[in-house]
Amino acid sequence: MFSLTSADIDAIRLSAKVALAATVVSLPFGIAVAYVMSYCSFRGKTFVEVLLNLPLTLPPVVIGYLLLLLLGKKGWVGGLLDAAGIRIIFTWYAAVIASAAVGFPLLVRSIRIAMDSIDGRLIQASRTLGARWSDTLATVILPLSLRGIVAGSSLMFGRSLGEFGATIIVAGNIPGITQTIPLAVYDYVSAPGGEGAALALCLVSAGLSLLVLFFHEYLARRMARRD
Amino acid sequence: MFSLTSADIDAIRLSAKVALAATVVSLPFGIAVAYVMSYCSFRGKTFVEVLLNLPLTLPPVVIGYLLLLLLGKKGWVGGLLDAAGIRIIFTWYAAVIASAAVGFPLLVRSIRIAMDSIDGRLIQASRTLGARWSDTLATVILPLSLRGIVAGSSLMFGRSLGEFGATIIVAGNIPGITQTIPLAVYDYVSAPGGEGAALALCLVSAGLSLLVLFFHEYLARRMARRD
Amino acid sequence: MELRVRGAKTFGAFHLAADFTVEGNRIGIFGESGSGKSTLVNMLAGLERPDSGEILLDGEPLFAADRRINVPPERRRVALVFQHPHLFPHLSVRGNLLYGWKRCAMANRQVGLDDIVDVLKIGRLLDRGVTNLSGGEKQRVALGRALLSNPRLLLMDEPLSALDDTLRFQIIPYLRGACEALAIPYLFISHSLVEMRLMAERVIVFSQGCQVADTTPDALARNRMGDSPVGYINLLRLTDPCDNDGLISYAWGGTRLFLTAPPGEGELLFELSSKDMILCKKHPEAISARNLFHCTVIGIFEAGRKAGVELQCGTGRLVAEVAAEAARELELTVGSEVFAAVKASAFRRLG
Amino acid sequence: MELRVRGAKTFGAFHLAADFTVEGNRIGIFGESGSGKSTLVNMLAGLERPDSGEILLDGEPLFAADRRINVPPERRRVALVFQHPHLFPHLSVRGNLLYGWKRCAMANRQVGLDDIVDVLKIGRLLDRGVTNLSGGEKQRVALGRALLSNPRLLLMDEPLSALDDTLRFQIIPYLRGACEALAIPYLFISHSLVEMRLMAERVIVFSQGCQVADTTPDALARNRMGDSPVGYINLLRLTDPCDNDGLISYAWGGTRLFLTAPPGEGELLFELSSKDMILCKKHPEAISARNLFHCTVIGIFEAGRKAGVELQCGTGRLVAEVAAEAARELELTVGSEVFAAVKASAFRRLG
Amino acid sequence: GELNLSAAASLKDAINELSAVFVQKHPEVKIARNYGGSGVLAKQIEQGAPADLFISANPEWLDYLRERKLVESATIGTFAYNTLVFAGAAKQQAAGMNDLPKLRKIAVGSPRSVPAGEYALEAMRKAGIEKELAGKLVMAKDVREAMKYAELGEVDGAFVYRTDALLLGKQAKILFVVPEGLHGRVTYPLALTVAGAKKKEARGFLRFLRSVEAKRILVRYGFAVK
Ligand SMILES: Nc1ncnc2c1ncn2[C@@H]1O[C@H](COP(=O)(O)OP(=O)(O)OP(=O)(O)O)[C@@H](O)[C@H]1O
Ligand SMILES: Nc1ncnc2c1ncn2[C@@H]1O[C@H](COP(=O)(O)OP(=O)(O)OP(=O)(O)O)[C@@H](O)[C@H]1O
Ligand code: MOO
Ligand SMILES: [Mg+2]
Ligand SMILES: [Mg+2]
Repeated sequence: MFSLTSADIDAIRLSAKVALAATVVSLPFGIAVAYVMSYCSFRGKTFVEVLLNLPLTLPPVVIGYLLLLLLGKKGWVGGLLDAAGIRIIFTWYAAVIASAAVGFPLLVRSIRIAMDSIDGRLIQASRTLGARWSDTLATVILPLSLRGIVAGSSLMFGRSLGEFGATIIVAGNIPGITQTIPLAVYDYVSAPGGEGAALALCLVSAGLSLLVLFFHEYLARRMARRD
Repeated sequence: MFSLTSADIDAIRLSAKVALAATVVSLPFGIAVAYVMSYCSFRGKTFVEVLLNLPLTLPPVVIGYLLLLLLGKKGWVGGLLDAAGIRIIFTWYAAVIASAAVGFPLLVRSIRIAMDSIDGRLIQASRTLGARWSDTLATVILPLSLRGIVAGSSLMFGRSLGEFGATIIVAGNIPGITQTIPLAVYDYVSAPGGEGAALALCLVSAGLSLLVLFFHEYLARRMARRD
Repeated sequence: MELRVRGAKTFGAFHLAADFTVEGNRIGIFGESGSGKSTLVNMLAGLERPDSGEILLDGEPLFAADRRINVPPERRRVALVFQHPHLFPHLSVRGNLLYGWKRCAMANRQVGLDDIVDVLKIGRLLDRGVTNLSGGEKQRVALGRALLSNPRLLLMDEPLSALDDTLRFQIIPYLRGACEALAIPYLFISHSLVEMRLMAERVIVFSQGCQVADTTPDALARNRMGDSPVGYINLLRLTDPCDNDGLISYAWGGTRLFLTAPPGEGELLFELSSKDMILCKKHPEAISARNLFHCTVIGIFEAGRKAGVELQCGTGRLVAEVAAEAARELELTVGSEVFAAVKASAFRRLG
Repeated sequence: MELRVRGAKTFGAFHLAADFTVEGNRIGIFGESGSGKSTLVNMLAGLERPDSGEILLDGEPLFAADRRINVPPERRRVALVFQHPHLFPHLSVRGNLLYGWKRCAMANRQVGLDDIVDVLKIGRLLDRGVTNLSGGEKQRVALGRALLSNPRLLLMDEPLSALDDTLRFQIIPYLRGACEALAIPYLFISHSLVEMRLMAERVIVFSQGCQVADTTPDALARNRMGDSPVGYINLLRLTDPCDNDGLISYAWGGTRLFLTAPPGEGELLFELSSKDMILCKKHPEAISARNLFHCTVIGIFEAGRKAGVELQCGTGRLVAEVAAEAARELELTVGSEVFAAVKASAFRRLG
Repeated sequence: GELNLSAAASLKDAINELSAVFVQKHPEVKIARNYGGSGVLAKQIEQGAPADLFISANPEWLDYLRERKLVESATIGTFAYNTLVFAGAAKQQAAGMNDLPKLRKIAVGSPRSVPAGEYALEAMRKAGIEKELAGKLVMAKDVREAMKYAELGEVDGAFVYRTDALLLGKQAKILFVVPEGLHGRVTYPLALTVAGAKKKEARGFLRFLRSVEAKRILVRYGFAVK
């Protein structure tokens, strides 16, 4: 019904790669941050809280600009990397970073909701049975917040698949290199008569997130408490 | 330090209004959908699941176009409303609908994580004490998923404050009428020398979400299990 | 109350097959761990759907597989006290207690908050949350919550196991009394034979998913000593309490009984197990038992290794049990005169 | 083991002030609901931080407010069986059981899975998840999990209240034996005086946050005899059963007792309530009670309206209870000789 | 009465001033302005969004509406012209199209969605350097973004409109004007919509836009008017 051009296929491959990379890279940080926010109390927690929510509240365009300023040649990080010969802007790494920035609050929030609902007695039980906090984290807290981790990851993956505003600014819209599905779709719908191709790409995108969803359900079912 | 023009103040007022309205309007639906997805099993559940996640996965631009097609004069819904003399496109209602569409998956997911972690025995207890399912929903399930509801609402509020891609398409970018903070910020950053004003608006936006966050924390603390 | 249960339920390797009819208001369910007791009460409360069969409460079907009837839990008016308290964490103790009460039709509200609070000794907890209550405090609140819902049938799944003896035996008479006064029949699950004897008039014994006996708590107690004879609970209606040098004396059968139980109003119902009576051929001159009746044997029946002895004491009648060997030795026959010794503490007040 | 606890903790209106030192390996904690028992064990396990004071286990400080020592729970090697099982829902029964075992240094692993599984009768559950276990099954797994962690001190907070009597009294000797064999000292919280007497050699009694007594389980039982509807429970270890004309006779205290209970292997544990004994000054010549001991009074204690009478019967000792009035009337004093009559059916086998 | 404008985003500043001047003369008129990409605007109009006057950044989208009979053919005209230039850091050595292959990165508007990008690509094709530049192009969402890249030094230069380049800060300047012959003329067409043609105010505003006064303002913003 719809035919995909090779550029489209590049976009699909890239989108999947970016979304996956953003999710995988963010996961450990997301878990760590959620753990700290759920179980530790420290000065300036509110400030961290605000910082964590900022990427959600700011328009993606702004995030894009901020990342551009940060990662650009003259930026703090970009300057250092530039000195080391590494360029981020206009590469697919930039798309990963943009997606990660935009999706991070979603990931952390999901994991926190799950962690907050773990029965504290179970944690205490594992401690009295000789588990250190890191051990308890790995063998009790993480398995019991798996639902939230999986849900958060799939939110993040989905959001990454749809991320447009920040990506187009830091990664550019370079076909075959940084043009993800949303950017390609934007291009299509901006020209008269591109609707069909745009729809095809959207369907693929929905299919990808469906895949992740099934994987999610599968995991949820596997870890469902046994009889 | 920064001075806000009257158009900026309009944008701020409008953004707050839109984000609040989107959150408030979506909340009952979000709760209902989360409840159904958590506690009922029916044919086609997977399909609904996919549908629910779609707005997350699709680029906001696409959502904007789809809403435009739906709510436009020739669209299903828009046609009906047009016959009734109601226009949605280019009004702040359109901005509310766009924000609601984009934030809905976040809301539902947060509430679901919370609902899934309610001890089934409590629900059973309330049933045996004479509560019908609607009563149980109101007096047990909702209070116990309040954390998730509040978290979801603040995610949704934050996302609404930052929503750009879908809003600009269905609501247009009309200063004083549909120009929300992200649209104004976009206008500023795309013109040279507008960075200061853009930054000011972003700070206001962050401030708004901070307010919601404090409200959230306050609620969370108030409903924290008492001694 | 008449309860008819015919239902099967399979969980993996575990198979429950209940098929019994009980009448009465104080039913006990007894059985080893994992025998299906909790599963049974869940089915009665409507929380677990039987695979097949039917459940009738006073003739009204709560569940009937063939007629596709499955009354939802909230319309059964069957309250359940779980093995664990399962209190609502977002409500205060008061909120928990009143949860069922508020949902109970005005006409059925026979028991109120104040009555319950006193008996369960939870007055000072009322405005607290439930999360940090001690184990026993939680269980008492759960009990109060179920009672305040004024149910038609109360199911209790080991409700007292978290309580200390003093509290337990303070609560039991009330629990039983309240249920009797309000005509709330109950099903009581317990591992404790003492509790069972105090709470139940009839016991269904479960083992591996099947009821293996339908008996009395007393018989069950003897059964568990490996003995089969049927016990007998003497019911005595005592009147006119007088304080009598530390003991209370009551009028009964033309004589006076001495009890340790505190006095009460009007006619009081006590039970005396046939186990708690010792028979002597001659008057034992100095005996610690505070009650010594001179009785006439009016009947003897065999019950396994034991003999049941029906006695006429004044105008009252009592049944005692003795070892068969003792019956021979004492040459008990109809018409023999014997002395029956009963300790002041052997009488148990009902209600 | 020597345990020194001096610690205070305040929760709103509740104030715990513990200050005691116990030596011994089998310590009981007894107290009414809400008296602070669970709070105490939480402090010992390191789950609740005392507001002040110190906790020393065998001289080693686990907590010392002034020295800012607060050993984290996992390094205390103090295992805790909670009032509720709190099993890990994501692990199988086996996974739960082995959780602590895997975290225990090789050198300390003295007890293994197989030993535990047999005794707790949970072999067929090993590969199941824990969510749908019955109440008793869960509690047994929790007990096994704690034992398998091979702790230096085992805290048990009403661990047996979800178990039926048979299982309970089967588990008790093992639990005690295992702890003794492995030299695991324990602190045992229970509401049951019988459990306490079987498990503890010394009891700390709590009331409203303070220890009010440091006593033996036996003394405690006597103390509370007056309030308890079941009286003081004498525990008898009987041996050498012989069938004896319908009854079973057992050897005890240099004499033989006649019981209706069927014979069993080895030494058997029975309970006899002080309420089931009747004392006579003179030999009642023909009496239905199958056991008549000639005893010497070796002690009398008051218990409310009743008197407890300690008797020496051959080499055995028993406690009977009589109305205070009866004690006077029978002129019971230390050294008096009395006859104690006990029915064959009054003995109850434990386990 | 009320007047609804839908105009390409790059015209924002000029139109803001134009409408301010018009409203001064006709205080009874209120003008609501909606700026966006031409495609978005066209689709909004197609779906019944209130618009009386449509100013597009390229003829395609106006044609799109004309085909659908949503604009009054008689009112179609040209609003203004623009000029494609190449802007970059002041120190950059690029004086013509043939110097471009020496540069490392060049920003253009995404050709499918940004008319300026399309013109730029056409110019590169005609100049015969399309292949050489293939890996060096960064496709920006719009002209302003391309300019921003140049300003920040992320790219060596960008194809932008003269009107945009005039707003550049000190970091960048116009390096050269792309020769007219290399691409079609950059035209902003305009038309009244069917609804707008019926409005007196709309016809009045259209007349004003064609006035000398309006053209003077447009020239000040860097547009060409003939
Ligand atoms: N949903 C379930 N899935 C699988 N097995 C179950 C389920 N519910 C109960 N069982 C099993 O059925 C058996 C009976 O359980 P039930 O809870 O009725 O026992 P119980 O008599 O109440 O025992 P206890 O005295 O220990 O509470 C147990 O072996 C239990 O593990
Ligand atoms: N975190 C807390 N906050 C407030 N009150 C508490 C907290 N923990 C315990 N309490 C109160 O302290 C008292 C002692 O509680 P604890 O759990 O130690 O009692 P317990 O002796 O174990 O009782 P039970 O036999 O009923 O389990 C109770 O009244 C309880 O409500
Ligand atoms: O809301 Mo966005 O800027 O289209 O990702
Ligand atoms: Mg059970
Ligand atoms: Mg406790």
